[in-house]
Parts: sequence; structure tokens; C-alpha cells
Amino acid sequence: MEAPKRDTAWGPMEVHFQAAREAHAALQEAGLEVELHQPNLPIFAEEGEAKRLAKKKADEPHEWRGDAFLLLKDRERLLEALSLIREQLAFQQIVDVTAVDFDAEDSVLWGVYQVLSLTKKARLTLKVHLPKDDCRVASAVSVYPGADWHERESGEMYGITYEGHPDPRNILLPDDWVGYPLRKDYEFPEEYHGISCV
Amino acid sequence: MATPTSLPETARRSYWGNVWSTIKSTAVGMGITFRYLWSKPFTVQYPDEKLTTDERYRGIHYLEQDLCICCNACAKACPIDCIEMEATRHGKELEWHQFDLDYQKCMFCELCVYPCPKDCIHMGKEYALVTEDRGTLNMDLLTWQGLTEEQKVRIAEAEAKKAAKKAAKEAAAKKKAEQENREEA
Amino acid sequence: MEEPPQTTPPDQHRLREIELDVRTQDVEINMGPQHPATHGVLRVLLRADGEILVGAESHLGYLHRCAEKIGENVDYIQYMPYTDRYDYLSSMNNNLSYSLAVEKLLGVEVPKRGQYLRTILAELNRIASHLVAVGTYGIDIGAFTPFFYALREREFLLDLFEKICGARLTYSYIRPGGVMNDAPAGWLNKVAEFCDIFDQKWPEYWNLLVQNKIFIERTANVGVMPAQTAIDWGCTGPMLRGSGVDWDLRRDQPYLVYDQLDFKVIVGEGYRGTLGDCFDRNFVRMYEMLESIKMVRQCLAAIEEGEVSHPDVSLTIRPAPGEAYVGIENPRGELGHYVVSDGTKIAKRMRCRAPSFVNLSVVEHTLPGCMLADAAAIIGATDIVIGETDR
Amino acid sequence: MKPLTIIASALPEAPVSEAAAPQGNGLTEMLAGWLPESVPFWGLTLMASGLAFGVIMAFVSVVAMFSTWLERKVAGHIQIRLGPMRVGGWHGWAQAIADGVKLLIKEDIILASADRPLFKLAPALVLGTAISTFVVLPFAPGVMIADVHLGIFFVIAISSVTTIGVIMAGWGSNNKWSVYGAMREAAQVASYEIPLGLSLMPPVIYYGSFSLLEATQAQSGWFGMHWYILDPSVMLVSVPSFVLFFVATLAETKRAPFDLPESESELVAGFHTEYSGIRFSFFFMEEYAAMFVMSAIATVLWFGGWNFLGLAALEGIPVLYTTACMLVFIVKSMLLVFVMMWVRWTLPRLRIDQVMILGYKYLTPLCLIVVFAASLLEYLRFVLSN
Repeated sequence: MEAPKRDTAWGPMEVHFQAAREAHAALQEAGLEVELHQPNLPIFAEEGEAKRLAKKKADEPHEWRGDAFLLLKDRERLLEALSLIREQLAFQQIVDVTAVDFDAEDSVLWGVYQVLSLTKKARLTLKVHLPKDDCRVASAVSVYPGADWHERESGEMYGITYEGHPDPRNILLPDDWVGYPLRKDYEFPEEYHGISCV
Repeated sequence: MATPTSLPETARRSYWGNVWSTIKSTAVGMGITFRYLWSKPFTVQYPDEKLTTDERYRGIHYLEQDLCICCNACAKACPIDCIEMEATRHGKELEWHQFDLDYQKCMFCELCVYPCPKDCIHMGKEYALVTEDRGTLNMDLLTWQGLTEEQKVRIAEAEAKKAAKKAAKEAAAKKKAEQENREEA
Repeated sequence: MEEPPQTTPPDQHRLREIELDVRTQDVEINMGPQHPATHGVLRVLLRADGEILVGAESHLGYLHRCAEKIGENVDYIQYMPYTDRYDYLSSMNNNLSYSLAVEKLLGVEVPKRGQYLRTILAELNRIASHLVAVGTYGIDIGAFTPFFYALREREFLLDLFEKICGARLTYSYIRPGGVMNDAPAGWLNKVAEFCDIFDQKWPEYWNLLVQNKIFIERTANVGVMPAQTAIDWGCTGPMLRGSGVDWDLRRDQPYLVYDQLDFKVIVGEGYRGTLGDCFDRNFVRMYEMLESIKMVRQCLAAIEEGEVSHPDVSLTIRPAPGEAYVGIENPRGELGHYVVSDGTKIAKRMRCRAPSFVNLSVVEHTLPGCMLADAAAIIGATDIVIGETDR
Repeated sequence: MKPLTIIASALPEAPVSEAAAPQGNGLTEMLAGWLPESVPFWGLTLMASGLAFGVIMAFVSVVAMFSTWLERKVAGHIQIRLGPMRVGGWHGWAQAIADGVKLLIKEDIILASADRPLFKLAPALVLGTAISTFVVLPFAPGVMIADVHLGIFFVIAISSVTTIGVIMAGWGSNNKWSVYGAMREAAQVASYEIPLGLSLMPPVIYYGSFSLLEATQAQSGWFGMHWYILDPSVMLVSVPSFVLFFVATLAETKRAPFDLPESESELVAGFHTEYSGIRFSFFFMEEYAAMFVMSAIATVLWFGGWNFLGLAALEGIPVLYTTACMLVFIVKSMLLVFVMMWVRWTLPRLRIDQVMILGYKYLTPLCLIVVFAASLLEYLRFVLSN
């Protein structure tokens, strides 16, 4: 396959949008409830837009730029969606599994799955919303073995329980660490085993 | 598991082939090392010889104190908050108390240099931050503390000017008042 | 899909009876966190039956510096120095990945000269990083001398970096919106000079180290990772290409000016052993250096005068809201930054997808069945930087 | 000329060469001349042994010190560095002395969990065996402590006792890495004894003697250049046997590419991980002493011992002649030591199974071939000469 056209200095964009649209259609066909989110700003900023946006107040309505993503409504069917993405849509490699706590007031975390297709040469982002009070989701390890350590990491950092993970221990943090450091409401500990953290 | 695309080196070569390739590659390697044994060493004897640092080298900062206006722009730009400054204002003149840069934290990213409105903080060429006591790494970048003689003179001049102005103003006001009084009268 | 080989759980002691009614027990050895072959503070708990390993388990986190949390607390330009410190052997590439992600949100493209400079520096940094990788690999398997020859060339590169940005390790040179400042006069000629010197020196490493019979014996057929395993486990960079997968982000998802450059993606051939062994990974690294030199030469021919930074981007960056993931080909694999912005000065999420982290995750499944000395060889061929795995 | 045998009587079991060991000659006689007659013979022998030990110990220390310095310089210059440059002025010549002093005054740490007797005994045993091999080295005509008739045999036998010391050190340290190093050493040395012994056979067949002194004397022809390795009639055997001996020597003395017992990038420092101070320096000295002894054996058997072109012309001036011979011998040995260092800084390290493969599959059969060829050649020479 030809290398995708370079649209921008940071790589091709159209091929990823195309992949997202295709994946959206395929997942919906399979009966999964998926939303396709596409940016509404053009890829390139117009002259002086960076300055305009820089002056903008936080509470003004914003346009949105960047990557497209798919939002899976039902987190219970994540594995179904991922295996479909892997088997039918040929996204062979998992690039990243992570989570985002957008705001301390939000009731949900985003679970983010980045997958890559070596044959289509495209990326795809799949998101699920995980309620903060019931933060669990099926582990993707059975579909993508590469999700192993990523899930351990976001599990300890965000307190997500990846159900069915073969080895759900902490990976970067000590085993007895209290709290989930990357959550927005995380409070920094005063000390850890007598070592001052301040 | 894997489908071998080619036979391993040891299996592919014959017994004598292995002996020969070992001797040959060892001889080639020893030839290279022997050539280097007599070549000129590449290292420098550090404290005796020093490599010159480049024009743009990002070393220990230096501050042009007479230009600095204590605006805290560099401290705000610093990602790790390692700059602290304090000065008292006497009109236009600044009485410096401290301008501390903590080199225990500093990562020499040069981000403090860009926002400076007076272009007075620079990355210097000094690099040796070797010390026996960590505390000494919290360095004071000031060349002088408090007020210099010139500043004192300037402050005195400014004050004198101010006083003169004030006096002149008072005098003018007095005059005016007198005039008004006269007019009233 | 390939089932990963199961490692023995650490708490279960294997007791076996072998000939002569001798009861043997596996040895548990702690490799690291202070060990010369783990390239930093990695700890691998090995279980060995004599010289043969039966299990391995990695423990990381000794160098965890909360970079992602810091990213949610400092503004965009202030975060840039932290990206230097992920993979401290290829800071330029880290800066580049981060800058591209922020630029994607900003919607600005760096002027042509800036892009060429970035490409040159990214490739030079790739050479510098591979030199350390191949040199320290020599140390891992007992040859100390090639490392010093590699460092000599790296020294030349570090001098070049010092000339252009003033730092020798943590450059902070490539920034969102462009580069720090234009190359000084004569710098590009120096780069051309380096290319010529490197072409002469490269055969030395090849002959002294890679072609050495003992090197081949130590690396060929060691730590074999089939292509499917490499893809499944998300391996990237020389690990993936060493297993024979023809995948390079520079060609397949071209960023900067890579689509205008003529280069070959080096793929392991298994010509000294099995495809996907440690030799192939080093083979890929060795030849990638030559390809990088080729690319730098092409960039030097094509670079023209002009601006290096986008005029709209100032020190305070407020990207449009949204999220962006940009993955670039770091010397160790795909380094991605996933930035979520809400339109303010400070990012909501600053995720770094580190190649070493992923590449290391497969190592503990490769180790069982190898010998103790191979542990050093396999970990060395993975070429991990602990600053990146732990972040 | 008759060599001045110093303590032949100290080794009553060792078969003493008749031609070269008149009883009561040498050092014992010298001491008898100085001391009152009431001192019994065993007392003289004891004193002579002590004196000889002192001399060897001093020599070993000097050799070890010079070798460490040389090693660092060679490593440095191969690696386009300089090596030690500060201590003592000229090219850091006093670096080894400074290191020695440092090691002497360093704290001697014995782990609480170590096996104390083994831990303490190991360095002494290792160094002791290394020193005792010096006994049979013919440095110069007359400068030789004992002309043991089975000198070559003696060296091989004694030098493999080092292994026991290393195993004691590894086990006594109570450290898994050390045990690995010790076990590797055991496997390696046991395997390489065979090729080492076999590769010594061609010169033995050639000289018809196990005595190192006789080997040296046999090579004194051709104005001192009739070395075994230079004799064209046996070159087909002598060169390969030397190469095989050299490789086996590297394995025997734990030098790269066979430095598995202490492979620093896998086993940290192998069997001497837990040693510090003076005990560590014993292991260090042993390594260099063993290197020197093995090189000296090679010098005697292949490179003509003390013989050198035109050296016989000095025979009239005894002191000068002896000094020159000694110098030639030591320089030749040190050159071989240098080659060992050069190899070390060039090659990567083998894996333990590859070491075994090399020993059993390659070196041993090749040695057997060479021994067979040597025997055949010797027979042919015998037939032709008669």
C-alpha cells in the first residue's frame, strides 16, 4: 500500500478521519451504539487565529480541533467493539490505553484506546465513559496483549478496575500507595513511610 | 512460534568454517584496536584542559542587575519556580535584597530568558556546579545588595529634586493663594 | 492470536526431581535495580534453573517522576523541558513529538526552514541515540571498546547540538511553534562534515563489533520475537522492524518533510540466525544510522533560508479545545503525545506513550528459556531508557 | 652451566632433576656459610623457604602492580583515552601503588551472613597457589627456585587449585551472583584443563622432557634464536599448538573473552563481588600473577625462554649475563601478557554454553590432532636423523 499523503507537518489527517468514519459505520452495523466525534475547526488555523484564541476567555464557547474519536456508549460491550476493530477493521496494534479525568466535577472518566492499523496505515481512537463511582471496565488484554502494562498503569493512576486483567498489580507506584494520583481530585500525601513528600 | 528464515550462523557454517570465521573476525577486530592503540587519544585532561563552551551555551545565569526592574517575569516563566527575587522601590531606584536562583532545581531550559522585558537575565558559560554542600547551590545572582553609592546619590538627587519641586509647588500655591487673596481683597 | 508464554508466578517454588534423586530448586535472582546490564534502575526478578531462566518479572517505577501529573499543572511551554527528560538520549525527538501534538491543536504549521531543521536534528539525534544503544550493547555482552568509539562520534554530535541550542543532553530546542532559534552561521557545513566523518567510522563498529564471531554467537537466535508477537504486544521501532515488520512512521505516516526524502526502511532479515533475534535489532539500528545520514544529506541540500518559527505562536499558548495524538518515530519506537486541551493555558491531560515502556513489557515473556547471560543481551537489545519507561 | 637451585630440598616429594639439583647447594649453603653451625639443616631449609617466599611475593607484587598499570594504559589507549595520568607524574606510573595503598587501608568488610572461614581462607588460597607456580620458572641461568623435573606438570596441577579458592569465595560470600561466578569458574577450568594440558604436549614431545629448564636450554642454539616456534621443521605443529595453548590460557586465567566468573555486565563482579580491601587485592594479584605465569610458560616452551639473539656473547660477565637473561625473559612474558590485554579489550564475552562448546568441540579435538601431528613429526625426525 502506498504511504498516506502527508497533509500536515504533523502527519496525515484525512486517512485517520476516514478510518474513524469507516469504523463508526462498521460498529453501528454490528449493533454497537457508537458516536463519532469530529472536530469542527479546520485543520489549519487562519491567520492570527492562535492569537485570537489566546485572548479568548475560558467561558466563551469554543470550537474544537484535533483528532476525531469514537465514543462507545455501552462500556460493557467494549471487548466486542475492540475485537471487531481488531479482526474486521484490521487495527492490529494497540498503541496506548489511557484514561483522562477531564474535570474534578465530572462524574465520568474517559477510557481512551488508541489503535493502529499497519495495513490501512491509520489510527483510531475509541473512548468509553467510566463513572467515577463505579470505575470498572473489561480488560483489553485478551484482545490486544499489548494493553497489559498500559492497563496496569492507568489502573493505578486512575483507580480503574480492569476486569479480567491477568496481573493487576501496580506498576509504577509502590504497592501500598494510597489514592489515584492522576485524578483531578487527588490530594498530595504529606509523607510516605516517613519520607516527606512536600 | 517462529519460522526460521535462515539457518543459524553456527549451523550453516561447517566446523572449519566456524574456526576460520572466528580467527578472521578476531584478527580484524584486533587490527582495529591495535591501530587505535597508537592513535592520538580523544579525551582531554579535564581540569587542566577545558573545552570551550559555545556562544549559545546554557550555563549558570548572570544578571545585569542595573537593568533589572524586579518584574518577576522570569520567575513566573520558570517551570519549577526556582527563581525568587525581592527588592524595595525608592522611586525609580531599587534596593535589592535578593535574587536567588536555586540550582538544585534549575534545569537550564532557558525559559526564564525569553520573557524578560529588559533583556537582563542571560545564560552564562560557567558550568561547574560542583560543591560539597547542597545549600550553596541556592545562589544569589546579585552583584551587589542594598543600594550602591551612585543609587544613593541618585535617590538623594531625586529627593532633592522632588523637594525642590514640592517647594516650588508650595511656593506657587502660596503665590496663587496670595494672588487670590489679593484679588479677593 | 499467539498466547503469551506463561511465566512462573514468583511465589510458587518449583521443586523438581532430576536424575540421581537430587531435589533441585529454582534460584531467584534479583537483577537490578542497581545492575550494570539493566541500563538504569530497572529491576528484573529472574528465576533460574542453573544457568537457564525459567521466569522473569520486571519491576519498574524507581525513576517515576510524575511527568504526566506535572503536565496538568504547568502551561504548555513550561512543560517542554520535562519532555527532554523522558528519553534523555533522544531529547530532540521527544521535543518534536510534543511540539507536533501542541501544533496540531494550535493548527499551525512550522515554516519550511524550521521543518528542515527539525528533521535534521531529529535524525542526528537518532544517530546519537543509536550510537549509545549499539555501544552499550557491546558493553552488555562484554566488548567495552566499541562504546568509546561510538561515544567519540556522539561527542561530535553533542558539539553540534551545543552550537545550535546551548545544551548537550536536554535540548529544549524544538518548541511548539518552531525551534528555539535559527542555526548559527556555518552550522550546516559542520553537519555535512559530520556526515562524511561518520561514513568513514561506521565500518569500524561493523567490523569490530557486529561482524565479530562472538558477537554473532551471542546475539543470533537469542531472544527471538516473531513478527506476530511484536505486533500483538505493541512493539515499535527497531524491535518491530527487527522482527521483520516493515513499518516506519516516517514513511507510513509522514510528518515534517519525510515524504520528500528518499530513504529505505531497514527491516531485519535474520541473516545471521532467526528473524527477530537480538542480532536483527542491532542490525536495524546499525543500518538506520546510515539511512539517517542519507536523510540529513538530503535535508542539507534542500534547506533554504527563511523563518524558523511560526509568528503567531508566542510564549503563552492557548490551543483550541480538543485532543490530539501525534506519534513520531523515536529511536526506540513510536513516541506519542496525547494532549487534551480545554482552551486554557494548561492542558487537561498530557499523556506520553513511551516506546521503551511497551517494548519492555514483552521482554519478560522473551526471557524464559534463555540463559542468564542472555538476559543482559536481550534487555540490552531492547534498548530501554528508564527515564522513559517510568516517566 | 649448573643452575643455582635454591630450595630443592623443600620439596622432598618432587622429583628433582639430577643434573641440576645438588643437595645443599644454593641458598641453603649460602645461609649455612653465614649462620653458626649449630643451626640444623631443617632450620636452614625453613629460612631459605622464607627468603624464597619473600622474593617471589615481592616479584609477584611488582608484576601485579605493573600489570594493572599496563592494563589500564592499554585499555585507555585502545579506547582512545589516556588511562591514569595523575598519580606520580609521568603517565600515572604510581597509580598502581596508590591503588595498592588504598586497598590496604580500606575497611575489610565481611558480610554478617558470609561463611567466615571460607570467606577468609579463599583469597589466601587463591594467591598462594598463584605464587607457588613461580617456583619452577627459569628466569635466567641459575635464577630459578626449584628445577622440578615435571615442571610443566607442576604448573598445570597447582594452577588449577585456584578454582577451589574461587569456589570457596563464591560460596562463602553468600551471594547468588558470586555462586554463579564460582560455578562458572569450576565448569570452565575443569573443561579447559584438557586442552591446556594437551596443547603443552607438542613442545614436551619436541624437548623430550617436562622440565622447563631443559626446555630453555634446548632452545639455545642458532645464536639464541632456535626457539620452538621458529624451528621450521616443526612450525606446522608449534604455531597451532601455541594458539591453542594461548586460548586455553585465557580461559584458565579467567581473561576475556572467557571472563565469565567475574563478567561484570552479567554477574556484577562474579565471585569477588563481596570482597573489599586487601582480600579483594589478593584476587586481583592472583589474576595478574596467573597471567604472568602462563605467559612465562609459553615463553619457555615456545619463545626460547631467556634465549635471545647474541645474548650468549655476554656469558663472560656473569652478573650482566644473568640480568640480561632475566630481562629478556620478563619482557617476553610481559609481551604475551600485553597480547592477553589486547584480546580482552577487543572481544565480547562468550556465553557459558559457548565456552563449553569451544572447549570440548573445538579446542580438545584440535589439540588431539596437533598432538598426533607432533608425535608423527617427531617420529619422522627420529627416523630421518638415524
